[in-house]
Amino acid sequence: MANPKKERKGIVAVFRYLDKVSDAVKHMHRNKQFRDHVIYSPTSYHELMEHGEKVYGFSEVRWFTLVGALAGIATGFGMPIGMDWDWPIVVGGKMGGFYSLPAYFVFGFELMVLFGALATIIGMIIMGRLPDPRGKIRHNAITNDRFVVFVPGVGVDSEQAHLLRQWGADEVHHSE
Amino acid sequence: MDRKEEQAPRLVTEGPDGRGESLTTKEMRTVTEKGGKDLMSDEIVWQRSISDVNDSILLGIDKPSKTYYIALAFSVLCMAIGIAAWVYMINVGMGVSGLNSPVYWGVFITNFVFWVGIGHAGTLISAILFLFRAKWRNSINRSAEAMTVFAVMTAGLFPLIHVGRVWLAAYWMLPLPNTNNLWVNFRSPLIWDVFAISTYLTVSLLFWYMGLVPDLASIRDRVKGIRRLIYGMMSFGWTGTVRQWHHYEVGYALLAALATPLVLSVHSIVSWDFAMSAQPGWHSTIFPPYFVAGAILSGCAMVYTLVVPFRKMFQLEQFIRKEHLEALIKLTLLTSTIVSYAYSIEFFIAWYSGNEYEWAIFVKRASGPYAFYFWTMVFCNCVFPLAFWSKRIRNNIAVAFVVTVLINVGMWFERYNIIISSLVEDFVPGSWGHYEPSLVEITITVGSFGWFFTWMLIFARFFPLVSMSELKLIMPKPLSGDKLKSLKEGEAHG
Amino acid sequence: MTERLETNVNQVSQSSRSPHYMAAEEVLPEIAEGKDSSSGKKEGEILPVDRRDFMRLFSLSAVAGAASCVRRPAEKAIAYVKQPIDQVPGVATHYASTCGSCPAGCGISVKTREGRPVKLEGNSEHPLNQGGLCALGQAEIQGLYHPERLQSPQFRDGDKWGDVTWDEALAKVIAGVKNAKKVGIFTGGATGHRHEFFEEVLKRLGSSEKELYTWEANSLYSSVSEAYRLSFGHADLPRMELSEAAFIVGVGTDFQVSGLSPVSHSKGFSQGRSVRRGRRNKFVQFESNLTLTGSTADERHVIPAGNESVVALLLVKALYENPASKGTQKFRSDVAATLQAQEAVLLNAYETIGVGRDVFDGIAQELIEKPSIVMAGSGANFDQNATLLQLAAIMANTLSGAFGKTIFFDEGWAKSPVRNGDLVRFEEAGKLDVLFVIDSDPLFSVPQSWKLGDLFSKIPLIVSIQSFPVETDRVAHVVLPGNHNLESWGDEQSIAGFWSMRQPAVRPTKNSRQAEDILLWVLASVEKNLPYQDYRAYLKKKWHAIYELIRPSIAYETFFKAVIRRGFTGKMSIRAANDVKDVQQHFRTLKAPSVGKFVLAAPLDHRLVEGRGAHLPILQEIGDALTSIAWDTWLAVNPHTAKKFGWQRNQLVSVTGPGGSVELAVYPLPGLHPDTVVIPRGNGHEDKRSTISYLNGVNPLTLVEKASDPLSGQPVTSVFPVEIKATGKWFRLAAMQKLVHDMEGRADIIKTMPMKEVLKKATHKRGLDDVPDLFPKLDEESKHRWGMSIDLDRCNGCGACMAACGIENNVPQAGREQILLGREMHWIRLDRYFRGDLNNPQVSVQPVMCQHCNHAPCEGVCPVYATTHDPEGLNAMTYNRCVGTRYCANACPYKVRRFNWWTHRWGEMGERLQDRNPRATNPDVTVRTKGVMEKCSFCLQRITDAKHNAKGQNREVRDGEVQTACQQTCPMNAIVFGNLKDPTSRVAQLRDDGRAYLMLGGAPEHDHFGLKTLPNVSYLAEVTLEEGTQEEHGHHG
Amino acid sequence: MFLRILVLSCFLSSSAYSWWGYTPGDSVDNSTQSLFGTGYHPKQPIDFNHRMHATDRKIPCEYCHSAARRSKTAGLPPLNTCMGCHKIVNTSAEPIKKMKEMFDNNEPIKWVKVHDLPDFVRFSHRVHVLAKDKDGKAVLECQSCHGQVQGMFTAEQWAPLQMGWCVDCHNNVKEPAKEGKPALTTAPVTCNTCHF
Repeated sequence: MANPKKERKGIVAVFRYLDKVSDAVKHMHRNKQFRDHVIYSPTSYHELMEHGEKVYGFSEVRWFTLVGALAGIATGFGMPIGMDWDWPIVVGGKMGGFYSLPAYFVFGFELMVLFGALATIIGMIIMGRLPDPRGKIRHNAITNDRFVVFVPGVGVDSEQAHLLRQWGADEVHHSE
Repeated sequence: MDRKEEQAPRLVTEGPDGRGESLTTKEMRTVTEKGGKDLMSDEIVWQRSISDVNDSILLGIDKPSKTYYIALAFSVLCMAIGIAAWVYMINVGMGVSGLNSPVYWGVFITNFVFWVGIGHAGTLISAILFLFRAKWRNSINRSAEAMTVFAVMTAGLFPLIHVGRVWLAAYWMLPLPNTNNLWVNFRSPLIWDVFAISTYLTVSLLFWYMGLVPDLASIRDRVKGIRRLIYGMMSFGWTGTVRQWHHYEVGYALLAALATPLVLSVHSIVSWDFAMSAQPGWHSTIFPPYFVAGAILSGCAMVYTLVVPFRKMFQLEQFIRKEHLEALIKLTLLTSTIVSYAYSIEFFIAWYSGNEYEWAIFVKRASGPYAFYFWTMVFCNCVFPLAFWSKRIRNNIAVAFVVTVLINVGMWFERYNIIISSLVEDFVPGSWGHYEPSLVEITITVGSFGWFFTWMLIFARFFPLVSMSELKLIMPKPLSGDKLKSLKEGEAHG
Repeated sequence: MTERLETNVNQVSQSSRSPHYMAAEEVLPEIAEGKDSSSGKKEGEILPVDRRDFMRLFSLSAVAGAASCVRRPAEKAIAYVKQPIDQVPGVATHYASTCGSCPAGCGISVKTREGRPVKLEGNSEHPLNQGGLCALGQAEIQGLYHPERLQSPQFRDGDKWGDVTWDEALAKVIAGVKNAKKVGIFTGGATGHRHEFFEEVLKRLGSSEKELYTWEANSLYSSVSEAYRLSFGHADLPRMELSEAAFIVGVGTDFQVSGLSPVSHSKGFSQGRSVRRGRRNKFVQFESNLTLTGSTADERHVIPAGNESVVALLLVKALYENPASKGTQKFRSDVAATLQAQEAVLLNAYETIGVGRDVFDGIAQELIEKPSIVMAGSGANFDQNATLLQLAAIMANTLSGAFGKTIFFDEGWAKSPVRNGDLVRFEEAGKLDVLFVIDSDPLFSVPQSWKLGDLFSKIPLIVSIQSFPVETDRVAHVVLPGNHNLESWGDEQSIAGFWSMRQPAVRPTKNSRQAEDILLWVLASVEKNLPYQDYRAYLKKKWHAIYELIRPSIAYETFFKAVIRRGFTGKMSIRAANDVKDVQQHFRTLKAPSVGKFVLAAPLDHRLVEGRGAHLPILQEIGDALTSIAWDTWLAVNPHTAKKFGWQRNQLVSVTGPGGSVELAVYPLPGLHPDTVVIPRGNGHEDKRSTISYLNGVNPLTLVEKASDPLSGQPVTSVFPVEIKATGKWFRLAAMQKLVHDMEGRADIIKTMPMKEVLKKATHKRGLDDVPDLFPKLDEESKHRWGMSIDLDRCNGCGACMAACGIENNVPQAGREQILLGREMHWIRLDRYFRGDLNNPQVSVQPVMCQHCNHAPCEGVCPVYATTHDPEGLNAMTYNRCVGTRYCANACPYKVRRFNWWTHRWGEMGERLQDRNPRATNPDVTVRTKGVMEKCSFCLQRITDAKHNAKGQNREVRDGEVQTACQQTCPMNAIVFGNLKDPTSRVAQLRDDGRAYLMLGGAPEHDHFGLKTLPNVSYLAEVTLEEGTQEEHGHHG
Repeated sequence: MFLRILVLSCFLSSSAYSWWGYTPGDSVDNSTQSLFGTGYHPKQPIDFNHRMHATDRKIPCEYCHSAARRSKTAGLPPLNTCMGCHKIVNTSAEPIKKMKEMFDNNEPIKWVKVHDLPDFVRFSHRVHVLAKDKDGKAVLECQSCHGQVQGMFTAEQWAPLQMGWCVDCHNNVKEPAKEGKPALTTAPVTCNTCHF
């Protein structure tokens, strides 16, 4: 696992082609010389996502969503029922609470979605290690059209760099 | 162009294959098939590669056209007049509207329902079509989502404009602790609305913003100085690691899954505002699906209406392609037929129920003093869209644009028709009345369009109108020459 | 009534112990002493301690932006310096008095809070009106606080008016009087000591008592009393006991709303309509226009205008020819001679009026068989034959034997408020030097063709003393602000021997004085040592005679105070009966009905009368029940006629009569004779000083040429030919109700029931509240469930309930412009529906207020709990919680909720000045600001008050203890309110009545329950008398 | 990070607190009132010493506020009530001289209202004074709502007089549960008890 905080020096390999970088990623995964390397991509290509699945496994964001949604359901039903219990008021010939449960499904549902969505975002931020102001390598083209592999702790003349060039990196240079 | 070159330094100046290389249709199909992806339209011939995406799409951000400023100035003017009218109404009283007894709801609620409905297409396109893997939505989902957010913002204003004492509404309509020990009435459809609309707005906003994060990072990487800092903060320091993408993808899919039922729920709840009161013409179980279908119809039409000029204004023709627009038109046609069915079944239910009050309302809708609105609605929503069965018209952007505008008009009148004609002549003949919107109401309505377009234009000025990271996914993958060759060979052999 | 009239002193002294009616002088000695009101008025003595007149949410709206720092201004609490002994701040004090809006003289109870009148109610113990009060009476409170009452005496100089002091004004008047040889007084009708006092003043001023001229625009007083003078020798009015009559025939009458004594006649009529007690009168009406009275008729015959006397004669003929008819031989031969003389007129009459001979014979038979009465005449037929119509009615009543059964002329007869022929006498009188015009507006209410203005202009000094500026002021030289009725002393003798006392309930609110006191002041300059200082002293002296008459066992002082406290006393006068005289000769003047294309009937408006109520916004606003038009004047025409000539509603036409022409808008009204057109009187004022009535509608009197009824001398104001031309212009009449002619097949809004079924079905098989319901009943724990029952068989649409409700609940008047937009604010509205033939429809008027549904559709939809249900069945509206989503109003199927589109500020109403003086508001009801929903609360303040009273006395609330404002005032007793949980209460019994139904409640007998809103307001179906069933069920009393 | 969370939570809780305390139109302008309405102690035209009258001289509350038992309002004593004693008692004191002068001029005292409910609240002293429990004992003392006025100098607002405060009490006035029946609230808490 990469920990950019610890190690921000290393080499950067820039790839232009998706097939090359996905091959390289596969190679790196098998090669024990590559540890803590980080792969950057302009978008979520399937090929790289397969790799991500392998490395990061099951995304915990789902748990955040579940917990948020359940909390939303609890709040959605609990709030109106609690307030009915606090001060029961008759409207339209009906007391609140039990008789009005169908109406409270609206709140259960809405707050499930709301809390679930908020929790998902929080989950994504936490699990994606965002915000990540110090860990980023300054390669503006990542967000444009280039794939980048960052290997910490090695130089441009290292074997890793050599391998990366061999796997199709257009360019390999120091990260700073 | 020089400036852009400066701002977008390229790490790799040139590669073995020059950029902009295009693939033939056949090649494209092969590529997509091999990649396990599918395109809805097989007609698309991409003239651009992913390397062009950022440059082309962010052109508007770098250098908006003159048309843009004229449009913005006009929108702001409309908005200002609308706000002035609202302030006047708050000061003087609701009497300046045309509302009266028995027509207690009028243009404001019409606008509310209209704008909420507009929002629906955005969520449908971005969430439901995402889950259905309809990849064509990637080119228009950003504008549709932005439309959703701003439409819901606009819609959210109208209940406030509508209430008699807006200065208290915000205070008492929220379930907050207070010295009165009294809460809100959770059994009121209006409180459901408060929850539905605020949830919808929040979730749409989150969904929209989540999609924006990688694109904001793209802009950050193109600009300098304070803008870079701002965009950097707004993008949460997105770097594009596979780890981020991994969780992002899961989160995005979950959000889409959460937003999907909202498409159905929000307008159902809005329809309950009507269906839950015992008013003839309102009190009908068909209302939720009917409203949802209507919302999607108006939303799709509005997306089309918006995307066509924006596409032109920001020169996005290469990315928001005819094929995408045609897909949108097909969706419009589908929902139009659903709406037509709803109209007719509504009449059938009214007749079949044997309820004299209900049936009287429907007869009056079609033949009474408000028949004009009814027939406008029928022609705009049911008859004109029938033209879309013709592929030529579907692909004729000008004609299709006119029809979508008409659908918007028709959908506005649908709500007007539902609200007004049911209220004007309901149960007790002694209480019947009439309604005409006042100048203030019309001004505020115009102002709401100004408000909406102001937001839309401001958004287009600072944010990409097309989801760049998602667009890249549906464009030809950046494959090396070797790979392409092998793919071509593979096809030849296969 | 006889028992009720015997108000002996025991009762008076008993009631003196009851705290209800208080003598004003005990509380406010200043009134008793007749002190000058313009000085020494100290705030602390009359200002309330806890005045809560405004919701101070004003401040909220003003600083809406900075909502977080909204604070109320600190309030001051002002204590009395010397608290009157029985005045408790926060508790209302009631004063018994007498209404002065018309000469009928109904007893009123003035509710005052902290010294200011806030509401008038009919005095429930008063035998005349028995608690009822008409809209005009209810509106008196607005007249009291009217901002346009004169603030000081004025001199006129050409068209300019200049304020002067009282001293200057009186000096001028005294100077004029001193030099005058002939002083006259021109005044309105009155039955008490007023005219006697004026005569005495005139005599003492050196003039003659003949120079008193009385004038009442309601000519019925003159024509009836003249007819009775001709027949019996006394110029009095008969006392009609309608409660005793099982069969009533009306010939162009409008006795329920604009007759001799509308409220007492309505009360009597409604008592005779008690279906529950098995007695329901039958009412047959002949009329050319559609009156509210006619709308309650069981059988209505439409006749051409001006034929009322012919109809009456035909009735006389039918009666005469019936062998069972009564009358002395001489009388019968006189009748025969009269009929003989009029044979030419009667020959083709059946065809002319369109009613067959058999109808008359049938009516005659019933008139003879049953206790019956023939009532005749109203404003719609004040023509040359007006007195002849009454003469014929007397004949009919004699032939049917009504005298002594339903009509009383020798035992407690009614007093005429006017002297007949005074107008003609005034015209013929020689030159007057000084004329006092007191509480009368002859320049407006006498047709302009009489050119009274010219007559007046010859008089060197005209002093006008009016409680409100009138048109006549424009010829006056000195205008003096007179006291309002509620600030005055006075009395009325509506029934001979029966006296009703008027006392001031408040000191003059403006710089005004009582007319009688002004005259005394003037007199003091001529004559030293006047026997009385003021009018009160005069009355006290005069009342000695009444004291002598009654001979109570108490001292006079005690008696006088007791009368003031109770409001009335007396002993019915009895005199020897006279035989009916031969009146045949008078019929020589019978004029054949006018012939013309259209004949105009100009009836008195039931709210504004001839115009005396036109300056009161609440009267303008409640509108006419049949057309629902407020504020405007309309030309009512038969819908078929309108169609024939291509006139549409709101189309402006010019109407040209012999005296002039007016332009006004058409309203097609079913039930009119095709050749009769109707313009109601009351509007058309041109006095700018009254912004409410200024240029509001038109006055039909401008169309009439100068003519008078030769017998009574009253001017002809109705029935004359007119020409109508469309102008091509349009004018939107401010009608509150769409022109809905029928119910469009809706069966559960208005229900009718044939008499046969009513008698068969005493109670429901299934109670109204026995509606299948999944939810448990919620109100089991509470002691009360408030409910109301409204009898549609009784309601005639007079609008008194609307006026009472508006005054009680601080309901604002929205003004004509807002009514055009559909924004009237009435908490109770009158829905009017026609059924059947447009030429002669059945009319239903349905009062609709909040139905207080147990399953209220409005409550559930409010997001902020601003409207909720209370365990006593009330639908509670919390104004301060309301944010104004208006969802409740949409959800309400009855559409009874009203929204405050504006802050209806005091003094603002469209372009007109509105009387909403904060002092005139009911301090127990919150005043609503803009953005707030409001609706009928079942007079919750009264319920709360009664409950608190009961709690203080450790008892339960009694049935009838809580009366809503509408119920209290209803002259027709159509509304009953009470506790539905008490099975013995009247309202609970009426809810079980066979006629009871719930509005929009479906047909429970067919297991169809409509909206299932379960209202606490139930209606009693209208009763229809079907052919063949009348005989069995007509009368059981 | 901790600091940030602290600042944020402080901000949130303070805004929640003021939101809770604020009800539109609930507090009086230019007052010494706290956020929750208590402690309002305006300057009065005459420094009336409640402690001296009620505690030292043992004058019962209802001697002066005599309408409390009969009316919605408790009523302020008219000047002639004051003068009943002060014609003789302590006539030389400054406030009493002032009062005498006002009495002679027929001029009322304009007290500043201390217990000032908004105008849309219809409170009745009568029912509260008359409220009795099962044994016929009065449920409420004047002090229950007005505080220990007999210990005050000029009157000061003791209770918040906000709706929640009213409702709390009304909800707690209960008949004990009987067999098969739940405890009954005897003081009404429906909206139209106070608002109409």
